[in-house]
Amino acid sequence: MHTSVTIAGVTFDNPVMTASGTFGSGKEYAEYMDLNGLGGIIVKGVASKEWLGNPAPRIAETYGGMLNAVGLQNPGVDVFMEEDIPFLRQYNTNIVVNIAGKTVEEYVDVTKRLQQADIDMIELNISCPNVKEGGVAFGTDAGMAEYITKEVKKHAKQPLIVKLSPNVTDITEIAKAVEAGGADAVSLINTLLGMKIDIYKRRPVLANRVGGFSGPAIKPVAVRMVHQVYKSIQLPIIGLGGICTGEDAVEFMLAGATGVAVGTANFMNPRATVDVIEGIERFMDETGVEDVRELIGALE
Amino acid sequence: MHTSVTIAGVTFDNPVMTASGTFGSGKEYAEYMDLNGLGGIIVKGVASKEWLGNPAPRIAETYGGMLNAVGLQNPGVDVFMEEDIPFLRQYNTNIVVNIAGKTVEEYVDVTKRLQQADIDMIELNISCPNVKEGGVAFGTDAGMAEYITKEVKKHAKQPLIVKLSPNVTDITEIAKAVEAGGADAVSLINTLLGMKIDIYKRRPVLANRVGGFSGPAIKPVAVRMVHQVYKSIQLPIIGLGGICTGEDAVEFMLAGATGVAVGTANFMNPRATVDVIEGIERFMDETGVEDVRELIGALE
Amino acid sequence: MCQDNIKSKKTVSIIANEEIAAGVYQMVFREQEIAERTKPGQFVNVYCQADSRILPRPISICQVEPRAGLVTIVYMVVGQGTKEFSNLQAGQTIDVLGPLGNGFSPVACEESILVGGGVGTPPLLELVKQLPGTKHVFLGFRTGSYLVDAFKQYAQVYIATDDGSVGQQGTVIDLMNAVGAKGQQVYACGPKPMLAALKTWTNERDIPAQLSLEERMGCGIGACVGCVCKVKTDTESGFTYKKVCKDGPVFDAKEVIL
Amino acid sequence: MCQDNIKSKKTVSIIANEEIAAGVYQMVFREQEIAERTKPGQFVNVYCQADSRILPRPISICQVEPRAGLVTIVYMVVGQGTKEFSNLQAGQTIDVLGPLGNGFSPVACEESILVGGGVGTPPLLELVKQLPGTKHVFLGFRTGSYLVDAFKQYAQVYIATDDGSVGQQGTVIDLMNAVGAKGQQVYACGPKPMLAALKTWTNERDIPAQLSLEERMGCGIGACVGCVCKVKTDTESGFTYKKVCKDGPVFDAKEVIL
Ligand SMILES: Cc1cc2nc3c(=O)[nH]c(=O)nc-3n(C[C@H](O)[C@H](O)[C@H](O)COP(=O)(O)OP(=O)(O)OC[C@H]3O[C@@H](n4cnc5c(N)ncnc54)[C@H](O)[C@@H]3O)c2cc1C
Ligand SMILES: Cc1cc2nc3c(=O)[nH]c(=O)nc-3n(C[C@H](O)[C@H](O)[C@H](O)COP(=O)(O)OP(=O)(O)OC[C@H]3O[C@@H](n4cnc5c(N)ncnc54)[C@H](O)[C@@H]3O)c2cc1C
Ligand SMILES: Cc1cc2nc3c(=O)[nH]c(=O)nc-3n(C[C@H](O)[C@H](O)[C@H](O)COP(=O)(O)O)c2cc1C
Ligand SMILES: Cc1cc2nc3c(=O)[nH]c(=O)nc-3n(C[C@H](O)[C@H](O)[C@H](O)COP(=O)(O)O)c2cc1C
Ligand code: FES
Ligand code: FES
Repeated sequence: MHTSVTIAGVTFDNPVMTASGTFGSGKEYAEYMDLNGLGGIIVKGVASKEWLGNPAPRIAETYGGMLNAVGLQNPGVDVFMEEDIPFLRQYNTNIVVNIAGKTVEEYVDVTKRLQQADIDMIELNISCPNVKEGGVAFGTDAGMAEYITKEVKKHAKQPLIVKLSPNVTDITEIAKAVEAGGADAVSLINTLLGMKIDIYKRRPVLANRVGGFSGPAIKPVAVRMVHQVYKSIQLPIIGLGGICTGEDAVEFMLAGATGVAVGTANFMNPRATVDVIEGIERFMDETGVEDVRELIGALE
Repeated sequence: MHTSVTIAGVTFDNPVMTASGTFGSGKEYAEYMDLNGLGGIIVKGVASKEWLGNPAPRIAETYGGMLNAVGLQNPGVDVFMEEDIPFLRQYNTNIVVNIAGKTVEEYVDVTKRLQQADIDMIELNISCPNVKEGGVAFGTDAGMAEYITKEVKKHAKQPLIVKLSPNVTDITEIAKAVEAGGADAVSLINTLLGMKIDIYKRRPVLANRVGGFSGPAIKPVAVRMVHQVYKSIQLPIIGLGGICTGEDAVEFMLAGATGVAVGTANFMNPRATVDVIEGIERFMDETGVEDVRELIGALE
Repeated sequence: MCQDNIKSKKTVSIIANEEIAAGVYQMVFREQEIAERTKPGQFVNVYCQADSRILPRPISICQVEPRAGLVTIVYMVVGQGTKEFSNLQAGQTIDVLGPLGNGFSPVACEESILVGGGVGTPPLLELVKQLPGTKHVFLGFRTGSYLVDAFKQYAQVYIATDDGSVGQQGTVIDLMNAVGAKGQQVYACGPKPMLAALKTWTNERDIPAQLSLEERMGCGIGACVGCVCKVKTDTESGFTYKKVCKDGPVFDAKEVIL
Repeated sequence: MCQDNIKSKKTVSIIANEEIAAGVYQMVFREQEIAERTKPGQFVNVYCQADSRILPRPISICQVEPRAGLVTIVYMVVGQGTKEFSNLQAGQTIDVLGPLGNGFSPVACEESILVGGGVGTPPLLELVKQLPGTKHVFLGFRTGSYLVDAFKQYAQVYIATDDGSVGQQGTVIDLMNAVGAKGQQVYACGPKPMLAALKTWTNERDIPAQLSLEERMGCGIGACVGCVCKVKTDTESGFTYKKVCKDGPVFDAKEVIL
C-alpha cells in the first residue's frame, strides 16, 4: 500500500498532519502517540516576538464544535527555534512552521529568522480571526493576500503554504491571488468566526467576545471550499476543518486535498491522528485503493 | 409575563416563528401542535410560477447539521394563495411569505400578486444557495442587494423583511445596503454553503453537489452575525440558525434579535417550536425577566 | 384543536432487538397507538441517540400486534444510525414517530403478487397478513434470506438470490418469469432497479402495481420537500416532484418515473 | 518510543455514582493506572457520551485506592456535561484520561492549613491523607456540606457556609480568622474570589501557599493554550499566561495573578 504524498517537493510518509495551534509543538502529544507516525507536524503559530495572547476564557464549546480565542500566544520565533525544533527533529516527520504577524514587516521578519532553522515548510497564517490587526484582513482581501504572499515568498527558501480564511464571499478569489503571489501550496480552512453567549451572565463566553469556530460541525463548509479551490487553482491543497476519522480525511482528499490536517479532534482524543491514519489505511484496504494519491480530487 | 414583540409595526404574540422552507405551509405540523401558539409562520419560498426544484437526493446529514438542495420547489404564488393562505388564516398567528425569484422582474412579479393576499409580512429571500441564477448573487453583492430591496419595496404594502446570506466576507455591509434600500427588517442567517461526499461512490451525496448547511452546528456563526448586524443597523432583526431550545432563542435575542425562527429543529422534532416557546418562558420565569423585550440586544 | 389528536415523538421500550441475518436486525417495541393505527406500508421515524445525528431514520413497519401493542421493524445496518440501533438491548428505549406516510391500498382480488427486495421485504409482511385472496410472494436477496417463515404462514413464497445461496439464482424478476407469476394486482418494495424492472413487467402485462419507494429524508412528515420522486404530469416538463414521505411511500407504477 | 508508556483515553467501569449533596455527585470508577499514579491535586479529563459535546470535562481526583484500583471524583451539576454524568449508573462505563496536570507538592511541616471552597474541596481529600504533621482543614460551602466525614478521619475540620446552614456563617476566610488558623504551609482549591482572598491572607502572614485554579479547557493536556492564568514576570507586561492544565492547576500564590 502506497501512502506517501508529495506537496511542493516535500514528501510526506502519509497525508496526515496536525493542524496549527491544536498540537502545541508536538511535545504534549509524545506521551500519547509515536510522533514518527505522522506525515507532518504543523506547529502552533509563531511570531517574530513573544505574543501574550488574549485573556481567559479562551475556549467555549458549541454543538459539535468549539470556539477559541487564544490570540496566537507564542514565545516568539527565537525561543521556538531553540526549544521546539531540536525536539521535533528527533522524529522522522516533516516540520511545518505556521507564522503569524500584525504587519507585513513582522511576517517578513519571522520568515527571515526561520531561514536558519532546520524545517521543511512554512505555513503563512493570514486568516486568524482572533488578532485585531493584520491576520484576518490579509486573508479576506485578494490584493493584500497576494501582496503578503509575494513579500514572504521573497525571503523563504522553504516551500510556502498559505492558509486561507473561510470567512469570505468567494474563497477561489483569494486562492487565485495567493497562487499569483507565488505560494507553493494552500491549506484550508482556518476557523470560521463564531460567538457564544452566556445567557445567564448576558456576556459572551469568550473574553475576546468572538472566536474561531472549529471541529466536526464545520466540515461541510471545509469540504465545499477545498473542492472549490481544487477546481480553481493548480497548487496542491492541505485540507482541514473537522477531520476526526479516516473517512473524513478521504472525503477531503476526494474533494481535492493532497494532504490533510487534524485539529480540534486532537482535543477530543489525543490519539486522533493515529485513528485518522489507520482509518485511511483501512479504507484503502477495504476498497482496494493501492495508492493514496488515487484519491486526490477523484470526485466524480 | 409579557412575551409579545413588535417588528416593523406587526405584533407577534411571542418572538418565535418558523423558518422558511422547514415548516411547509404549516399544514404538515398541524397534526403535531397547535399552530395558534406560534408568533408567526414564515412559509416556504414561493415564486411567481411553479418551480420544480432539484433532483433527489436533496438531503444529507452532517455532524450536528444537515445539507439541503431542495432548489425552492414550489407550486407558484397563485396556487399558494389559493390553497395555503386560507388554511393559515384559520389560525391566530402572523403569516410571513418568503419570496424567491431568478430575476428582479420575477421578484417584483410575485410581490405584486401578493398584494391581493391577506398576509402580514413579506420576506425577501436573496440568499438561497441552491438556485443557480439570481438568489445568491443578490445576497452577496451589496449593490444588488440594495437595488432589489428597493424594487420589491416599491410594490409591497406589507412590511418587508430581507433575509441575509451568511456566505459573505462582511455581513454588515449587506445589512447596511438593504437598510438603505428600504427594508423594514432583516432576518439572518440563511444556510451556509456546504458539501458532503459519499466516499464509497466518490460522488457528492446531493444531486445538486452542494447544498445549504443548517442545524445546531451553525449556531455560533449565526449568533455572531446577528450581533454584528445589530451593532451596525437600526432595523429589527429576526435571528435564526440552529435554534433548538429556548436557551438558544434567548442567546439570539441577547445578541440583538427581536424575533427568532426555528428551522432544522422542526425535523429533529415536529414539536420543536413548542419547546422553544416554553423554554423562553421558563428562562424568563427562572431569571425574573418580566418582559421578553428586555432581552433584545441586552448583551453586555 | 383537540389536544387528544396531537401526535408526537414517543419514547418506547424495546422488547427485542435481534440479528436475524448478517447485518439485518428485527426490533420489537411497545407502542399501542402505532400498533393500532398502522396500515401496511407505512413507516416510522426512528431517532438516533447520538445527537450529532440529527435527522430521523425512516424504517418501514414490518408488522404490528394491535392487541399486545407491539410493533416490529426490520432494518439493515448500512451506516452509523442503523449501527447504533443494532447495539440497543431489550429493556432500553428508543424515540419513534409514526405511523407515517400512506401505505399500500389493499385491493380485493383473487390473486395478488407481492414482490420484495432486500430490506424492502419487511413492509410486505403486514400487507400479506391483511390481503384477502391468494397471495404469491416473491422475495429477492443479495445472499441468504430472512422473514421467509413469517411469509409462509400467509402465502406461497418464492426466493431468488444474487449468489444462489437460497432459492433460485438471479433476480426476483427472473424468478417471476420462471414460475409464471400471475395475479390481478402487484405490490412491491425494494431497490430502485427492481422497481423499475417491475414497472416494465407489470406494464407489459397490464397489471396495476403499487410500488413503495425510498429516498433520503429530512423530516419524514412532508415539510422539507427533501424526499422527492418524479411523477408524470401533462405539463411542459412532463413531471412534477412528489414527496415520498407524505404522498408515498407507495406510488402507482403507471405514474411514478423511476 | 516504548509503546508501554503510551497513555490513552480509557473506557472505565463505574462502580458507584451517588448524589452526596444537592446537585453534587460522587463517582467511583475502576482504573488501576490512575489509582496508582495520581498525586493529590491532579485531575482527569472526563468525556461526554453525547457527541455534540466534544470537549473533555476536567474533574479533580478526590481520592484513589491504589490496591483496589479505584478512583473517586466529586462533581457538581452545572451544565449539560455534568448533568449527563449524573445520570450514569453503576455498571455503565465512561471515558477518562489521566491523571493530568501537576498536583500539589506536599511539604513536610508541623502544621498545614487546607482550604477548600465548594467543589474545590474534593482534591484536598487525597492531599490530607498523604500530608504528614497536623492538618487544619477549612471548608466553605454556599449551603450544606459534603465530604466532611471523610476529612475528619485525617484532620480537624472547620466549616463555613454562606447561609449558616452548617458551621459558621460567612466565608472560609472569616472562619480562619475567627479560629486563628495557623500553619507553615497553605493548600487551597476553590472559586477565584476565595483564592484571591487567601492570597492576601497568606501574603500578610508570609505563609507559602499553593493554590489550585480552574479555567475553561480545550484539551486538558497543554496543547491548545486555552486554559490560561496570569503569572508574574519581570518583563515589560509584568506577566505571562501559563496553562492551568499543564503548568498547574496548582500555582504558587506569590506568582499567580488572580
Ligand atoms: C419510507 C422508507 C422506509 C424504509 N424502510 C426501511 C426498512 O424497513 N428497513 C431498512 O433497513 N431500511 C429502510 N429504509 C432505509 C433506511 O431509512 C436507511 O437505511 C437508514 O436511514 C440509514 O441510516 P444510517 O444512519 O444507518 O445510514 P447513513 O447513510 O449514515 O445515513 C445518513 C443519512 O442518510 C439517510 N439515508 C441513508 N440511506 C437512506 C435511504 N435508503 N432512504 C432514506 N434515507 C436514507 C439517513 O436517514 C440519514 O439521514 C427506508 C427508507 C425509507 C425512505
Ligand atoms: C483542573 C480543574 C478541576 C476541576 N475539578 C472539578 C471537580 O472536582 N468537581 C467539579 O464539580 N468541577 C470541577 N471543575 C469544573 C468542571 O470542569 C466544570 O464544572 C465542568 O466542566 C462543567 O461542564 P458542564 O458541561 O456541566 O458545563 P457547561 O458549562 O455546559 O460546559 C461547557 C464547557 O465549559 C467548560 N467549563 C465550564 N465550566 C468550567 C470550569 N469551571 N472550568 C473549566 N471548564 C469549564 C466545560 O468543560 C465545557 O467545555 C474543574 C475544573 C478544572 C479546570
Ligand atoms: C485552539 C486552536 C488554536 C489554533 N491556532 C492556530 C494558529 O496558531 N495558526 C493557524 O493557522 N491556525 C490555528 N488554528 C486553526 C486550526 O489550525 C484549523 O485551521 C481549524 O481549527 C480547523 O480545523 P479543525 O476543525 O480540525 O480544528 C487553531 C485552532 C484551534 C482550535
Ligand atoms: C429544507 C430547507 C429548506 C429551506 N428553504 C428555504 C426557503 O425556501 N427560503 C428561505 O429563505 N430559506 C430556506 N431555508 C433556510 C432556513 O429558513 C434557515 O434560514 C436555515 O435553515 C437556518 O436555520 P436552521 O439552522 O434553524 O435551519 C431552508 C432550509 C432548509 C433546511
Ligand atoms: S422527508 Fe421531508 S418532505 Fe419528505
Ligand atoms: S486545556 Fe488545552 S492547554 Fe490547557
